[in-house]
Amino acid sequence: MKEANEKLKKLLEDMLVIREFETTVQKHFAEGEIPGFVHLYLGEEAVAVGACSALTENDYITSTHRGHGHLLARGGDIKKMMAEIFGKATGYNKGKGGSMHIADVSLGILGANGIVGAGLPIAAGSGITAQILDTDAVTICFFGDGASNRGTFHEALNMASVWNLPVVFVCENNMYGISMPQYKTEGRKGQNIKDVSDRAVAYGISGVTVDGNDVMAVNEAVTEAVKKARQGGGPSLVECKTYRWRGHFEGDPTVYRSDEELEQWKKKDPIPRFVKILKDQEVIDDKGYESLRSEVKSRIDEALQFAQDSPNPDPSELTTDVFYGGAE
Amino acid sequence: MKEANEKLKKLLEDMLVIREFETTVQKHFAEGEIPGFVHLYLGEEAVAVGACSALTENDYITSTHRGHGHLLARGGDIKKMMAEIFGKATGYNKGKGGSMHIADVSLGILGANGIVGAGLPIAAGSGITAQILDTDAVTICFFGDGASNRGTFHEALNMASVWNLPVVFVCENNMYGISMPQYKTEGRKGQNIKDVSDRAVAYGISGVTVDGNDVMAVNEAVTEAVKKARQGGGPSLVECKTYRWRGHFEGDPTVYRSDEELEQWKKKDPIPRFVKILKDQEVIDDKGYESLRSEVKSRIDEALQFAQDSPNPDPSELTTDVFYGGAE
Amino acid sequence: MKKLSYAEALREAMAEEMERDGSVFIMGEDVGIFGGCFGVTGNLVERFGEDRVRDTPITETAIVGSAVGAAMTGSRPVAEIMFAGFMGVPMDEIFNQAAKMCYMTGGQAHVPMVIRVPNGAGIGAAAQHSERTEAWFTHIPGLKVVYPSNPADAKGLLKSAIRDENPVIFFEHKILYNHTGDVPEDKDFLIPFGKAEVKREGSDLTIVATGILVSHALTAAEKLAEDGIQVEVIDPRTLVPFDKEAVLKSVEKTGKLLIATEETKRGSVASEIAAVVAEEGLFYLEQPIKRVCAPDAPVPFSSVLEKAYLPDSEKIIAAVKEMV
Amino acid sequence: MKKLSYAEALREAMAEEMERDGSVFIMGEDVGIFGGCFGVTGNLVERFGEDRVRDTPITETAIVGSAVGAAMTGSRPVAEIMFAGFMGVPMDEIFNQAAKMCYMTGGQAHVPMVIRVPNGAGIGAAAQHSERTEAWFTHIPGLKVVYPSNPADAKGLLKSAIRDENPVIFFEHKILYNHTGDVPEDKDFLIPFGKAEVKREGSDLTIVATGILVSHALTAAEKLAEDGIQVEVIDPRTLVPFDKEAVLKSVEKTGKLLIATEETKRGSVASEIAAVVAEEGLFYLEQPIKRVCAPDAPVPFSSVLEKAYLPDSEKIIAAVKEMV
Ligand SMILES: Cc1ncc(C[n+]2csc(CCOP(=O)(O)OP(=O)(O)O)c2C)c(N)n1
Ligand SMILES: Cc1ncc(C[n+]2csc(CCOP(=O)(O)OP(=O)(O)O)c2C)c(N)n1
Ligand SMILES: [Mg+2]
Ligand SMILES: [Mg+2]
Repeated sequence: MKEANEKLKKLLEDMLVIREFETTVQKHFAEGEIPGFVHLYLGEEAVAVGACSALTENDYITSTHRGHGHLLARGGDIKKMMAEIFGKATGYNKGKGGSMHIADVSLGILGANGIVGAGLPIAAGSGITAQILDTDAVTICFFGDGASNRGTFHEALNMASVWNLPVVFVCENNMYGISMPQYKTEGRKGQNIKDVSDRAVAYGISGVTVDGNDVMAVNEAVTEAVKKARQGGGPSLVECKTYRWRGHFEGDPTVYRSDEELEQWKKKDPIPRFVKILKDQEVIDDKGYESLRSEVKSRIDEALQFAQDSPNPDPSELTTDVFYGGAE
Repeated sequence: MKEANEKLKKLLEDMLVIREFETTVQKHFAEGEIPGFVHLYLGEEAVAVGACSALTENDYITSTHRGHGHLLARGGDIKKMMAEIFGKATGYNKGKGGSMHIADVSLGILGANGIVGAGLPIAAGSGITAQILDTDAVTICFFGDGASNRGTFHEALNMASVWNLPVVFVCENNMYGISMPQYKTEGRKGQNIKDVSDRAVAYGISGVTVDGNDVMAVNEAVTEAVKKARQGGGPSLVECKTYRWRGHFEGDPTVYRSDEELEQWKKKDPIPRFVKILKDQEVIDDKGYESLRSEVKSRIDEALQFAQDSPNPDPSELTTDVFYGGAE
Repeated sequence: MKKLSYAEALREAMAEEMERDGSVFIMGEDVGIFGGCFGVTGNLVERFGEDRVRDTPITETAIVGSAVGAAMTGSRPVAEIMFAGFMGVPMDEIFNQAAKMCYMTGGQAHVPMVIRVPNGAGIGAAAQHSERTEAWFTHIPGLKVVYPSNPADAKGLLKSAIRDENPVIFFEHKILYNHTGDVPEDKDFLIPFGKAEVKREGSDLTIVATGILVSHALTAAEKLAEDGIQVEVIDPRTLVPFDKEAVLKSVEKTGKLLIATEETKRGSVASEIAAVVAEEGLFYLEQPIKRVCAPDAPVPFSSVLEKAYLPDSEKIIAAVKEMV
Repeated sequence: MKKLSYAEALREAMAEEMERDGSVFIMGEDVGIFGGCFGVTGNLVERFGEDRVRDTPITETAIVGSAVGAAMTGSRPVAEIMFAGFMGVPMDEIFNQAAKMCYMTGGQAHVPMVIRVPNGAGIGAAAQHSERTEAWFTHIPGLKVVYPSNPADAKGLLKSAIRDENPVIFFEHKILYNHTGDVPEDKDFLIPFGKAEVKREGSDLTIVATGILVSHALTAAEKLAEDGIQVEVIDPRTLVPFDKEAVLKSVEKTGKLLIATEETKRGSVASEIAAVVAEEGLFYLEQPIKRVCAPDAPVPFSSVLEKAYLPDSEKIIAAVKEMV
């Protein structure tokens, strides 16, 4: 019981960490402290947290351009993350990757990818290794609704299916790929089907759609898919319907969607929804929630400080890491 | 009535032309008169003939590496075809293309393609032109079961669906992509689904599977899909189950399949099946059939003679046609 | 003449050609209501409608593959691929379809299409959104490759590209988008392919530069002039066809050649230009050729590293001073 | 030593490495029971089973993309892409994933994988099955690019490639597959990357040749020797890393450089080699550099045209005679 409650609290904490982290990044991007493109995960916290909590230490994930949430949910070091996003030498990627490529490979994160849909075949490959080296590792592949229209989606799911690979394909359907709606009854749309999970049929694998703003629902569906994969049951497709609160990237004026739509989705904020459940189940009370929040907040502030105080990479780093183990 | 019979006879004649043409190519490839790769259409005649007979003059098709049958069914000039396969200056492509790239663009053939699956997006593009120029042209895209595993299949069908393009995707499921079975309950397989047409669901379009060795069945299904496309009803996927009698290319020892399997399929030879129907319906009698065959045979012999007597391209042709309308 | 930004000049070129020819249409990701990732297509969807300004799904392979089919059947697509670093995705459709269709069919078919490609680094976009991929396409027979360095050239070259009967890969540099300049208003203002422009005359050394490096080269030339070094700056404008004669003529005069491009050095367009001169102008050279390019590494995220990575006027000046 | 064909030497290299290291596996189209389109994998599936010799669907993008994921997680894929002309299909996975993963992650990840690629023309396979695409990959930082010209090199280089911790694009020439030669049997016979081999010594002119052109260059050298012209023939063996020193040393001795590759000339590896010498060995050159390559056109089908298209010993001899 107590343990179960701790697990529930951890889910909440992880979502709060993402919420705080992203809010902080948003603020400092606006202040011009962060170069390049930043794609925030605000509003989608339940997907990464619900999915990653279904994994064990030796498992793998592939991430995307919107990857902060995945890394945090997988237990990433907040300081190294913030430093990377600031382009500092102390960052995960020594400042060479930035927001779009931030990853902790030691946590089984196979890169955050700036190429939409690139993670799907990579995840299949991770599944191949599990067969070649005969491990029981499972790989979760995060990808968006927009990515499901790329050829890589088709080829990766087909390969995973014919080889029965231990991969769970988790689609973050946040309703848009930049300005393109995933589906609409008329007008511009990315695809002519309501649910991305309908595509599972094309590969003879199971596909389900869940409420992506319900962390428990996500966790349940992904846990089942992971179990199946680990037992040799092959790949699955789990679609999580959610919504991004911010523009596609910071600076996007979001002319392609209505404020009403956004407000509707904000009402479905995954955090208060989950807090209410925890309170009803007396897993947490107001005081406990507040102290958790402020504790999270101070960890993020610390990370921010660390990032701001960290040095830039030395120019000598420019041509290192082109090849592993030194020069050509 | 009479007209209907003529149409039926034309279907038979077209199948016979393909059968004779390919048999002749097979023989002369074996004799070393033809360079490169040759992929024969023997056994699959009903697909090209049934499908192309559903089109009008202004329509388009995209062809494949196994394209002789498509071009013949579309009304290609047998002499220019044979000459091209022999690499002669009098060929359709001036001897620059050969078997894999043979095409008559004036007949609306958008190239025969050596890249598996490359025709699918090209067909979608032809559909876009119909919308831009507001014509009622329909495009048939021929592709194989193996091609349906390529990303181009996914992206082209998705694009055709969201834009409601007038394209009919005709899958020639001949059970193999080189040595890879399209589907098997166990072991190596190209995909984990029995019918390629199951993939239509993933794009919200209609998909059907027909007997690809029954020229009438193919014609019926494709005619309906063409009608729908012409009327603005969008794309369809029509799968035709058939079998290639020869190896993937001439010279393939076909170690990956059994003689029994081949024999079973030869029993379903589309030509005798159709001849029987025409005889039962008294559209044709033995004499008529024999004279048709010998007439076809002599046309092919003539084409062969033409190809053999034709000159090779002049070396000066080497760098022409790199750019349309002359040099850079 | 009117002042336009490079992005506005490109938009005006597309608008004029779409007005002139109803078979011209645009397709790409977020080119409609979003106006394009770099705002180049802007409001064109309002002017020409969703049928002629087509927002595609995320589907680069189908964008280029369908452009080939559209071009073969009588329309004239202008496709946008959002970043030059994504050009590997539709590479097969460019290489095996667009570029070869005319030759493979013995001249029966042709493919009048344009692919517009935002090229280059300098905005902190890191390794997958900062590439310069023009060299790949110069190595593909059957393609024309264009790379304007200023607003007027952007307009005149894009109009020529849209009217060309062959596939054209049209590179645009992200940093140039908001550079402004005088642009002719003549609706038939066309810049012919294969004609380099001498952007600055000089007798001491020849700099051949492409894209954004033309600006850097001109800045360098001004500074060098203060030290009495007169540099000639040549902008080929089109990489294929390439105006070999203009370069050889200049090198014959100056005896020294520096080639400045933003590309990674190995296998670059800069290498090709050096090879051509080493073959056809060797005896003009009084000094070894120098290539001022980026190092053979992906583009780093950190602004400090990105600056160290990119060739600029200082690096050009330093190289020139080693040569004269 | 034993006599093996180039194809057999490649197969032996794979077999030995798979014996040695259980994490090495093969994947590609028809590499199993079919034995590979050119018979290179042959009977390996019988020896190692379908788990380690994986027949894939027609899915080049997933072949390379999954190879990257497999390599990042501890196995060592050896992928076959059936023809060099298909390398545009998985280009993004090679360029944005395999080549950049180590750099983008700041050295956290690495990608020990090999892509084997049958390269080149000469079998009447026409425009889409005869390409030479090595130049693209030399322009991609983070890749090593290998191109053996004989059976012994094929074995030693492929074994080194499989043991390398970085992505290697391994080009094989179709015509060489049945060339035979002596091949060392030592299970640790490795040829280091970045070491060129002088295949023939000579003092009058340097020929740098790659792949099949090494054979043609040696044939030409024999004939030229009859006329008293002593040509030095250098085979770089690996294009990245490239043994610049070996080439410069030879050119310093001979004063003349001819570069012979089967590529289309513009933007070729031949161009890069010319550029390097024009930068670092200009004063050694007594004559303009010459590139003997294919014309900038797709490969024609007709045997007559294909012969006219391809560089060979006659064309090398003619070019040499213009230089000495
Ligand atoms: C191959 C490729 N095409 C286009 C882009 C540009 N791009 C970056 S993110 C994005 C939208 C992705 O949509 P989705 O997959 O739904 O993910 P989301 O951003 O909604 O989380 C696009 C088009 C890219 N990075 N890679
Ligand atoms: C992109 C690509 N990959 C691989 C090949 C090699 N190849 C030529 S035909 C073929 C099999 C095609 O199978 P299918 O689509 O079923 O057509 P079929 O040959 O059975 O008619 C393959 C793998 C190719 N030409 N193009
Ligand atoms: Mg989305
Ligand atoms: Mg097939």
